[in-house]
Amino acid sequence: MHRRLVLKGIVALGAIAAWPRLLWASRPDAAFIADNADDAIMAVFGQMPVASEQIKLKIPDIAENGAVVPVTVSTDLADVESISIVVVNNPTPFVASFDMGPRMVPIVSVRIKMGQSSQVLALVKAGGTLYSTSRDVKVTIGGCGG
Amino acid sequence: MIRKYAFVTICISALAGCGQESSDSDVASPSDTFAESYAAAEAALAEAEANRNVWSKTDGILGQSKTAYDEGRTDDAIELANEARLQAEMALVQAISQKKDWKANLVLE
Amino acid sequence: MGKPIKIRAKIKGDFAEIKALMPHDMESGLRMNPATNQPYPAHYITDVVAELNGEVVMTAYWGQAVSKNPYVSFSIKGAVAGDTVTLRWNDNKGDSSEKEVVLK
Amino acid sequence: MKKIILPLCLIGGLLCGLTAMAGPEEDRLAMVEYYSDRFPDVPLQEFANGLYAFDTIAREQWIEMEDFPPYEIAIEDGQALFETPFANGKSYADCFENGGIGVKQNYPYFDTDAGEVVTLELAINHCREANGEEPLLYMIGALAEISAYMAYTSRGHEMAVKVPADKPGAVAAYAAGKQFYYTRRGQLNFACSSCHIQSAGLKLRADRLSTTLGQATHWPVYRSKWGEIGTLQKRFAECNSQVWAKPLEAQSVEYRNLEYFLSYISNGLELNGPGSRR
Repeated sequence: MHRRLVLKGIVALGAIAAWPRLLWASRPDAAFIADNADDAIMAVFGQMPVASEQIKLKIPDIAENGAVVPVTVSTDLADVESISIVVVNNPTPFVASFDMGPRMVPIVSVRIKMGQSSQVLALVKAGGTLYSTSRDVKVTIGGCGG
Repeated sequence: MIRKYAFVTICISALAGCGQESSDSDVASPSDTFAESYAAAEAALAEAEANRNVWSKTDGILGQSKTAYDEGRTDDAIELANEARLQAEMALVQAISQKKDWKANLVLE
Repeated sequence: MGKPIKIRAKIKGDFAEIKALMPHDMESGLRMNPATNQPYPAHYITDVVAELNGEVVMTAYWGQAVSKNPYVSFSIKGAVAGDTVTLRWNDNKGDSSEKEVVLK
Repeated sequence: MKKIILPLCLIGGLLCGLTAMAGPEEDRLAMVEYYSDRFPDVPLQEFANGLYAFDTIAREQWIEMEDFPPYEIAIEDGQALFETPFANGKSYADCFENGGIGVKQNYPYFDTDAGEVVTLELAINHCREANGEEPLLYMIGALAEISAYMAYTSRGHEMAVKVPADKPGAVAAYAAGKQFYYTRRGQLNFACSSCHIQSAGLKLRADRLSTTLGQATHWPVYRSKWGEIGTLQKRFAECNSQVWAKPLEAQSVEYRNLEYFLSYISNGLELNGPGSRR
């Protein structure tokens, strides 16, 4: 156990040298408590996104159950640094952010909660610029669901 | 369709019965009336329970009746107890009538 | 110690696709407990770290709106058979879980 | 089918007189015919997938869920529970045919000695009690997980529930389950059949109603709405609540008979549990 920890420390040092960005990356807590999308985005990125057609946001138009909405974000943009998901009408809209190292293929899937119908944003930070695309998702009230 | 009508009629007669009960109670004190209404509701509920068909809101309404009484809202308490009794009686009517009438729902035979 | 992560890893040409399921309540802190009329306390995964052979390749930051028993899928370039992928999460109560798989 | 049965009845006289109602196999075939007519594009086995057999938007998300479904956690936990010996050194495997592996298709069955329907969940608790262990709660938790594991080992087997015609108790239990399915209950005055036969495939608010055929193949189920795995009888309780009827107790005689009827109707379909639903 101890040896493992030491080993990890060494590896981590290596990673710092190779990839300084991760050193300062930490959880953007302010974004997760912001109650509107713009504040959350500014809190993380310090800039508002520009629309891009090079981002693909795969999410159902009508969500089967707001508690579990499958989302996949992928992009053709180069030098991707992060992929984030924002549900505009959620009480705290900032859902998740993935810091992507250079070894990552720029695609992530995750299942998210949506409190109500909403615009959903996929944000991609690439080469220092923030890009986005959006989709409107309808969350229905379940009846039976057998 | 006819069956649905019959069901509604039964419900209405149950309602009528309920109205009668409250006019009887003009002479009794409110708390006696509550005790009677509550006991009647409990009895009706027990009978529905014995027939394995209770409506889902009834227990809650009876609970609300008890709370209202404890809080001194006796009129509300009586009204709620009567509502619970009415529901229990209708559930009983439903259970008994469906013991024969369920066959009407057989669409595939 | 949190419940173990379930990982499925598959090499697909020049990248490895990792899919993971993380048993966790992901309690938002907004859901009411009908018995007490108080919300259930928030309990959710705050960050997820993926490593390839001990090197961090992705760090994810999550809020309360990731679904219960979170599912995540991502892909790592140039990963080959024999490489080790490690996935670890931490939650807001200081709990964590870690799972390692060797690519085949 | 009726054409054949009728002359038989005339010949059989008394024997058929006892069962003036259609028998289980007739019921099942009538269901198959009814739903096949109603959903001509849906292959028979697809009915085991409930509303996803005909709701394409919901199906897409369901397939995505099934890619790495949350019930896998329950299967794994259930297997661990299943394989953990009791205090007396025996285990669940000792209680079941074939060590409990791949047997769910035979449940529920009618236990002639006890004179009652035995569901898989009841059998699991009987097993515990026979070995000096406390019974588990019936709708969720450890019992549902053990059931999920046993269901998983039974995938691909065809549902093979038996209602022996020479066992009046079994026939009566089936008939009682059938009667329950067609009995109006609750303040909304609905029978199971009101939704799932007459209105199958139609929308109830945002959901399409599943067909009776296939309703018993995929349990226990991880429902996103529940956020956990639950048994078929948990669903019965939920359906009853949805028509504003106070649910009966899980594993009550009524619910076991109902499960017996429903499971028989799914005979011939392959088991596909545990399942995930919205």
